[in-house]
Amino acid sequence: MKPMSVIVRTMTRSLYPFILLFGAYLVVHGHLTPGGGFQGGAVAASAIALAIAAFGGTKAYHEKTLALFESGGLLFFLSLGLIGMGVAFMWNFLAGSGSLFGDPVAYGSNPGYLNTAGTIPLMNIAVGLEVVGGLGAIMLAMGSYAFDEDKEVSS
Amino acid sequence: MIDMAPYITVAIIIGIGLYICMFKSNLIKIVMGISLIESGVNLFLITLGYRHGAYAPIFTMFNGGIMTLPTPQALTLTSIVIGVATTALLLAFVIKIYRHYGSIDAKDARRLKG
Amino acid sequence: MSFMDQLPILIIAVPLLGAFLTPILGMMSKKLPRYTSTLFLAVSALLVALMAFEVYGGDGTPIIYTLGSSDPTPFRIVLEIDAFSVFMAIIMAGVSLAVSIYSWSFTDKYTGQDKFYTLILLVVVGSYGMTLTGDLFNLFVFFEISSIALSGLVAFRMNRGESFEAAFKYMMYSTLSGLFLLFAIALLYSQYGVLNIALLAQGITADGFTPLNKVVLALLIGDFAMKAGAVPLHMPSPYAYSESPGGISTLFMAASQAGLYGLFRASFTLFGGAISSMGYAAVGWIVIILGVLSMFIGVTMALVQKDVKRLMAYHCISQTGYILLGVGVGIAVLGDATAMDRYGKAAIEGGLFHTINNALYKGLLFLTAGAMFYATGTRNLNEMRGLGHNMKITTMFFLIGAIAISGIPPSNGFSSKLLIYESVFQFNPALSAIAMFVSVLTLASFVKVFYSAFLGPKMKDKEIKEVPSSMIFGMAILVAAILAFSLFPGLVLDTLIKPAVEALLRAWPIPGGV
Amino acid sequence: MWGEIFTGTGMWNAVVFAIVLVVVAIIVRLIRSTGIEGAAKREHGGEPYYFGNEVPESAHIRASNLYWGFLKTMESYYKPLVGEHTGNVNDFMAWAVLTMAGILLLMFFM
Repeated sequence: MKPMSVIVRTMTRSLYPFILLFGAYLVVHGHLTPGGGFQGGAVAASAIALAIAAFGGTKAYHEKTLALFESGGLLFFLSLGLIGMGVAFMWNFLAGSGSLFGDPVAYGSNPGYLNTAGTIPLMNIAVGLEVVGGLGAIMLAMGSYAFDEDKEVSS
Repeated sequence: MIDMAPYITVAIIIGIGLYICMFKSNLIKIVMGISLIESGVNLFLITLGYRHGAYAPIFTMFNGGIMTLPTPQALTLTSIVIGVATTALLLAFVIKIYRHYGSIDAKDARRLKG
Repeated sequence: MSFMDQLPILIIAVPLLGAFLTPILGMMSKKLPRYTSTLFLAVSALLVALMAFEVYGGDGTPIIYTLGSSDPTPFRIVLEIDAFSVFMAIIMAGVSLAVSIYSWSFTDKYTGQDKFYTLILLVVVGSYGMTLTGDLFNLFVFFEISSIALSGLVAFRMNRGESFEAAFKYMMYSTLSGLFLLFAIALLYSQYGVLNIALLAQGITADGFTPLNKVVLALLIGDFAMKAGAVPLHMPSPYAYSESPGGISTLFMAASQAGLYGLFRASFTLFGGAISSMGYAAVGWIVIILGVLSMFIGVTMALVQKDVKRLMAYHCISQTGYILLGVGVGIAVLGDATAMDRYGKAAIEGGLFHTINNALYKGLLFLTAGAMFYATGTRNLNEMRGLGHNMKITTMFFLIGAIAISGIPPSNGFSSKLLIYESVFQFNPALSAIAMFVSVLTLASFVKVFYSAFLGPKMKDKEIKEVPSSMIFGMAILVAAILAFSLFPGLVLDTLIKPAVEALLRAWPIPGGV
Repeated sequence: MWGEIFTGTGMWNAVVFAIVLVVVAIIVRLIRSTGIEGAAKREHGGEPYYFGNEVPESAHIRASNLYWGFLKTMESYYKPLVGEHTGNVNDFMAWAVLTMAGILLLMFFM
């Protein structure tokens, strides 16, 4: 398929980082506001979809990188669960510890402090990475079908 | 009566989805039918946790009063994630069937029978 | 907390870890994934064995594991494991190990082996999760994991359109059944506000069979029967079985038995209290009707097939019918204590014994069918003959499997079928007669396969060789289990089956004792 | 003990059966050993008898032609049954919904 018009391509170029940024925001603030790993990851993956549609090809992306994102994110998630095994699988060992994301959660209406909730933000980041990888791979596969590229994406 | 509206909507959406799955022969439409059923079930789950005039279940924005149940929303989110996976997989299969058979009609995609 | 306390989650976490490591390892070397994934499966099988010792050695109360906290409450994600859960997990552990070893040489010709083994591990995760969880929603999630991974495996041979067609049909069906399951869970949640099976069972027992609960149970039976492939909900499974590559048919069957797990869990642990207090036989009869239909239509459809794997797939449906018949009789007499003691327990024992036997001999037969395909390059029985001349070991394995599935003494199939015949005879003689007739037809159709594929003059146009040793080894695992089960049915029944039946009939304790 | 199962009305012992099977096999072997040594290894020894001619390829009946009589007799049963497995996704879905409805009906009216 041919690339889309110059207007679309220019807009895509300028919007692309902001979509990724918004996705990252949703991921990182998952424990404070609606959002989280999957939603943020899906938003970020939509940037990939936009780029594929606007530039008419999937050559800018490598399937291997995305696959690495996918397995790496899931491994990170699972290892977070396994580290908590001292008490129970998925035990929140960082909450209230005072270290990374370890501040106690304030009660009542507040603007939300990022440095709380223990392993939950870390897990959100892991899931976000996984979803970008997974959905990106789906976009890539579908894109290469749609544009009839000879490269066969097998994920 | 107005309380029943979501449930009626759920019934209608699931009914339409089942109708499409049973009577439309375009494979893409069948996938859309499955997606509709899924949306109906998700809507049902969400409706279960809803209370009139309740807050959204966000801890930092909450100061007294009633909150809607967060559990059904978590369940819905999970089922949406699963739905994305199934829909993507089904559509990929449809594309591949089209590649091999040259048709996305359910009446043609039946080399396996008997 | 000690290592033994963490066992339940490790059984699920180890294959999951393997599934995510496999693609990364696959980037390094093409052959590495097959060995590492087998290693992960072996480790999880070992963990299942340890778990089995713990559960079977205990006093029968389920082991409860809470995720994310050391104090159990029913509102957290809870794993609840009794003898029946472990029983189903043992089946999956044994079968998956045999399948992964068998696939070493079978997948030699294919690309994308890392994905193949990732999907196998995910199917195993789904089955373990379904059997070990104490939470209905988790059951749904693992149900979908196993369905999605399975349909990915069915479509693994990407050069054939038929494999995509079969995968699409199977995926449609499993998605629909998953949505029915979710709807049933939502209906239960709307009434009781919890998802924990033990708490739900308590609420349902107190309420009895309200119309809403009837709808829930109908939906649960329907969608688990879809997963297990009972007639008339079997439609896509023969095609999916026959199109999946090699050993995957075996894995497929073991994963379908997780559907049987769900069905039995729903009708005993979840609704058992309500059924027995109200003496409600309709549930049992629905399961019996599904069972008899599966048995009869499955075997008669198998007789006319000429695709060897599809023939075996129809037999798989037919054998599922036996299991449903046995356990269905048990459900039907759940409210009748004297009948339960006289023949109900024996019927459930027969059903569960048949579940593990079916996994063994049906798994073996699917593997031999894969070997036949590997050697000849076709699944069409019309184009095969005289394989027995060169494939002596496969022929012998096929014979053992065929004898076992037809219920010829002294095979393990005979033991479990005898239990089903005699107990069902006391419930309703006609059902028992149908079961015996189906057994005859099973033998007839396996005689057909044996005659047309293994006997006769050699094939002229092809040089037939015995399959590689890893495939033989995979089959030999199952053969050894079949022989052991054949010789010592009493031992298996006493140590493995009876505690599982007792666990099914007993109500689950609520986590944290609320 | 290990080989025994009790079904409530009867019992079955696999070990005894296996021992009997082995004994019978030994007896069969003994009877067979009274025959002429190496008869099967002679010229045409193990081959089937086909009117003194060479066994043709077509002597092996293909899988589709086995049980022809049975299938011919049961044609009125098989025709609708095989015809119902259309392979059409729409029909599959219809079967699923119909069965679900059937289970619901049985649940309410039985």
